[in-house]
Amino acid sequence: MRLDKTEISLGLIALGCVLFGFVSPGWLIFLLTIALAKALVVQGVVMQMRSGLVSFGQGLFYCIGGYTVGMGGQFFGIHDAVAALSLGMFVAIIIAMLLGLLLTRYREIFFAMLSLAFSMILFGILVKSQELGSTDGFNVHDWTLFGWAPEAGAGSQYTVFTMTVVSGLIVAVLIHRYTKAGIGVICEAVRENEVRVEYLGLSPRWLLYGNYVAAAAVSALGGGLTALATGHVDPEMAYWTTSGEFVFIALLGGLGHVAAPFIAAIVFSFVRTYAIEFVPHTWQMILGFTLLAVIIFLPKGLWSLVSREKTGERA
Amino acid sequence: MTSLLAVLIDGSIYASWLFLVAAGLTVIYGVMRILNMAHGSFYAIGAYSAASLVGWYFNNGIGPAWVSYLMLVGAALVAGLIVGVIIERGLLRLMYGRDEILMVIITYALLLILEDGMKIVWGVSPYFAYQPYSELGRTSLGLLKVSNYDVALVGVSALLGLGLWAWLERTNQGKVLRAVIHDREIAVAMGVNVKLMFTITFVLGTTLGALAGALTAPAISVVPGIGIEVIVLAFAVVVIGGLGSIGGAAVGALLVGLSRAAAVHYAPEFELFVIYGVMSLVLAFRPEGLFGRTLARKI
Amino acid sequence: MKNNKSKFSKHLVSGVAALALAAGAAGSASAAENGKFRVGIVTFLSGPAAGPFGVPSANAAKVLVEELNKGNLPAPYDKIGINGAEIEAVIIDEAGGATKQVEEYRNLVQRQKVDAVIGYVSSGDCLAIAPVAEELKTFTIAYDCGTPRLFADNPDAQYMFRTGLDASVDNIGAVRYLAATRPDVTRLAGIQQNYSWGQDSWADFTAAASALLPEAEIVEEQFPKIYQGQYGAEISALSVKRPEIVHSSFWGGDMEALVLQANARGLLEDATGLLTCGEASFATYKDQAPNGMIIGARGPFGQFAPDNELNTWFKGVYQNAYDIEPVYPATKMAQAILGLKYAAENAGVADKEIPSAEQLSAAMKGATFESVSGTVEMARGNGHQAMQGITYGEYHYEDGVASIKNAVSFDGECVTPPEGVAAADWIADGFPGAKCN
Amino acid sequence: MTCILETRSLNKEFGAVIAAKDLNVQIHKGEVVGVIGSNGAGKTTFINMVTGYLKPTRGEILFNGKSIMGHSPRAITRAGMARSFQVAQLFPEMTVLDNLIVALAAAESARPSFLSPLRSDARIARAEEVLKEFGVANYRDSMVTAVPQGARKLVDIAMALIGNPQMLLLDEPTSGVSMDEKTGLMDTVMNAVRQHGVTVLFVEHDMDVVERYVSRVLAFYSGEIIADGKPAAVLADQQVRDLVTGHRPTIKQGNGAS
Repeated sequence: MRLDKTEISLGLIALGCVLFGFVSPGWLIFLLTIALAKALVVQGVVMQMRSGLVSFGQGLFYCIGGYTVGMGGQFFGIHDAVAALSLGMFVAIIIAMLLGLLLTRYREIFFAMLSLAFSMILFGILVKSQELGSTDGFNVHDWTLFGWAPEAGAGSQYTVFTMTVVSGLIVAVLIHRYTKAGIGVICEAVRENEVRVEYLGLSPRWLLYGNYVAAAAVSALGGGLTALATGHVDPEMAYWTTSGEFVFIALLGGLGHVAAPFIAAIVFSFVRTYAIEFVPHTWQMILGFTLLAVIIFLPKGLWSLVSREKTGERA
Repeated sequence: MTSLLAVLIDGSIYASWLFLVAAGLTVIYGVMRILNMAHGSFYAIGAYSAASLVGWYFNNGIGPAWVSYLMLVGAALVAGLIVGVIIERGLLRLMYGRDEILMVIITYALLLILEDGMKIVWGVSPYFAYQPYSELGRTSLGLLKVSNYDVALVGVSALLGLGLWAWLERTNQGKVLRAVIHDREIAVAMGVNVKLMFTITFVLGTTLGALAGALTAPAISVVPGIGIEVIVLAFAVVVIGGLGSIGGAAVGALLVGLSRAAAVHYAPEFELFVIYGVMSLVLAFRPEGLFGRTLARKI
Repeated sequence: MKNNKSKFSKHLVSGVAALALAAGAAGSASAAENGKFRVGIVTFLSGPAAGPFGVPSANAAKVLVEELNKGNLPAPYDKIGINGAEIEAVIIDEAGGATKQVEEYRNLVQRQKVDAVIGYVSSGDCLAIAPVAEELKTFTIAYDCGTPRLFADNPDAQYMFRTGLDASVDNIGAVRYLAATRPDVTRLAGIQQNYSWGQDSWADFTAAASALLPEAEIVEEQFPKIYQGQYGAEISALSVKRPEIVHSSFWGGDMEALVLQANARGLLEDATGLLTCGEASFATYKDQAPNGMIIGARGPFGQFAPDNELNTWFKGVYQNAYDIEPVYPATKMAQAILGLKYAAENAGVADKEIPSAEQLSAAMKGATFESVSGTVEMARGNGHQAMQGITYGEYHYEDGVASIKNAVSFDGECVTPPEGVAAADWIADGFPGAKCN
Repeated sequence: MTCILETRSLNKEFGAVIAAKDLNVQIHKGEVVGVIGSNGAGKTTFINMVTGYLKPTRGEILFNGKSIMGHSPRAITRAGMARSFQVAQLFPEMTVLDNLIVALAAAESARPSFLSPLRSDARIARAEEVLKEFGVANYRDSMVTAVPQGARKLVDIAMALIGNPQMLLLDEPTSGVSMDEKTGLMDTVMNAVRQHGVTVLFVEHDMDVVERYVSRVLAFYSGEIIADGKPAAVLADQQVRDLVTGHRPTIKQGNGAS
């Protein structure tokens, strides 16, 4: 397997992040862990945006990933983090394969609204489930990694951080390849001209279906990692405003590059954290103006700052 | 029997409220192709304006109670007009022609801004304007007691729906608007001032949203976040009815209103899912909503 | 796509490096070691819980910190600040969900370097924070959240304390109030918000009712969505079942809307309302709530707080500052701050010295301290959970003045399960060991 | 001659409007058939029905002897019938080369790969070859939105042809192209088509173009075929002259083609 330059840079940066974790304060590690885990969910949103669909319900898979990891440990005795994360992705794939059958019939606003509705249905089910703590959710703890239990506190925090960075790296490399592979490029083609894709003998619906399922798996991984990092899951993960946040970050980064969602998620976390600290009463307004500014001045997202001089560049 | 009657009454009251909330949303979408996420904030602004004005009126104990009903409507009209014009002229105008989905996100940003903006203007303490609500009294139907204000709201909502329909179908301006809905390019070619029509539509939409809030204000406690709760409901109603269709919004509101009332009386455990259930079911069989139009692409 | 690769990777590396640097710089910017006692205060500043809970609490914290720093409190709290050290409060918003709160909690502790955290109205936030408090070894007081799971799920908690009561106390107390004042009621109904709080409240209430009011039956229960605001159909469904008592754990705007609508439609004339959180809106009901409606304050707080010297003083400064009497969330915040002050000043450290989290925890565990609500015993949850009595009473409004009538108080031992017993089991077994007077 | 495409009593109604009435057409392998008719005569409706975009109200469509009624456009494309469009249907945010590579990859497999790169050397080479064949190699790396209309039409047709179909339907290949470009464009297209040995049916308004390239003409009028035969004969038909072509002075350039 040959690595191209982007993949090598991603690997180096991931290594840098892991090393940076040794010297960085705890709150920063946590912020980065959550930001990177959320960025994985955003990758799912971006994958669909490339194919022309905007999901206002990606929180569905974020929540499924988180709850599967939590329930795996709580009820089914699956304490190994990798096994639990894989199970989360598996469950997300199964659900996505079912929902995708219906959702891929829709485009634009209808897709957005229907994906939102499904996410809200999960929210409703979880709120009704008193065994799962209803709106309070439950805590996720006592997980291990290949039989090794990281010490509580800084040790486990650093372990989750490293796991998130490594997962982020693997997903980034895969998505980087995916976007250049047949399915990635043809999904973009579906966005640009669905009729033509149909007349080339391909089924836009099944392409979008495959893409939807793949995006669900990536988002569930992000949800699972978030659950491990915060040590808690609750139905809010499936609420529509959570999904709105993912769309926000996706736009902030832009579709230009596989690294964009990661950078956008980190920037978003910083903006929000400092907005909450300095203007605790009006931090949402700051976020709103940031979003407007991005749409008006950086319609291709933060990534266009990086790629500005590269005219004509396509991702 | 009583509960069947109750379902019908509660259902129509809730439906009329849903229609009030959804009408502005669907008008804006129909003409401008903007699914306005900030619609709930207009609702909240209307509620706050009305509640603070009516609250002030009664706290100072001046004048008869009927004036307060005019104040409700007046507050909504003024608030909707001001906010609508500012947002349409100041922000949306710069964005026309962008992707439909991007417009959704722009209005999402607007929602974040307006929610905090309201907090700056009105604070977080509750506002009340209950006098117009209690003033009208209630009617007893056996065990069931119905608030006259709620019943009046059904009438207001029906009148408003008819008015909107008449305006669209019977006036010249309505015809022009329908031309814009039908085919924007041809409308422009025919010399329609689309920009002006957009301003009128948007302001109409925000005013309808504010009016919904103002008319609801007497029955609730006006607190931060009431707008957020309304958006998803209004979206569902509009999507069920078919985006951009006034009649669709009315039917969607009735459908959701009656099924929710039925759930509350007969199967409370499903109440939480009713609205999304109805929406998924309708869309599964009619992807464009009940009254939506399928636009085949010309190739 | 072609010769941009090398440039691109440079950009990527430099971008991330710049970000990391910025983050590092930001991290080192705060770290206050200025001899002040830094307290993180977390409560709702936005969203629907801000008006009824968050803002009164934040206001109470502000005025109390100000007065503490001037040394204006009556004894035993007349020492300046906390243990002589000036208090610096960092107030942040609780809105945004548990994941965000965990992040903000870590920021408070690790970046802002607070010495203690007081906060959390939402049970979900409390449950998410508890293990993190243990992990970061930070003295933390939950001042309002009501979930009984807080210490049930975290039995080994060292650093987490709660100075408010849990929700089962509210509902056991509510049933005891009914049994004491209306022992003949037979038709009970309930309307709860459809989330943990409402579900748990209703479960405790119905269980306690079947033990203490054996003649009563549940004729209707409704669970509307939280923040729904319109209860037309629910009020009809309740009305047609002709209940005598309508129990609700609603709070804030939902509760006020319910009272408005149910009153206008006659439900609250035909049935008596019982609102476990009713006191929080004491000042806003005016004539919109019927006389005789039963309200609670989730403990001896707000209108139900006793007339001791501390409370009289607190009501005075609060009213001076905000022109309104403190409601129960304000009292509870004051109680948490006083608890922290008590722990710090009894931790056995020198004057002006800031005790460690371990010292604070040791001093707080099982402590008995004086508060605006009377004497607080940290007598449950292994010494981490406060035990106090609870009071219910009837709302009355005459000639423009609201008041409480027929208030009945129950001792802590009467409404609180013994140590280590879950509320549900205690109720099911018929309240063994309850001491009521 | 074997029959490649056959329609039997094909009807299409849009409400009260009859867009196709009892169309019975047989196209044989290797033919180049021109379809003429005024606007609204039902030419594009015919193509849209045959390629699965519109569902006929009644009738039968056979491709290589098998019914393709109710098949989706992609199934019909995979069966070997490709088409081009009145307005070129391209991927506007891609280069000309990428447009062709996508078309090529689509032709190779209905299941695109998840991880191996789309732009393989083999595909690039093949796409470049086709670009050369169509004379648009100089636009290789331009965004399709930046190339002239004529070149866009050529790319559109090249995308249809790169999958080696048995039959090609061209919907007004010269519409939107300036008069002096038309002949060059059609020469390029017909050369490529001949090399691939593809059966062609095309809709065209320009009678000069029709006469020059087709072996047979179908004349449509209000949903019906009013004439079918050699170009010279059809164009000379009085009914066709009255209803379709109008009264042209004389035939200018020789007598039809191929």
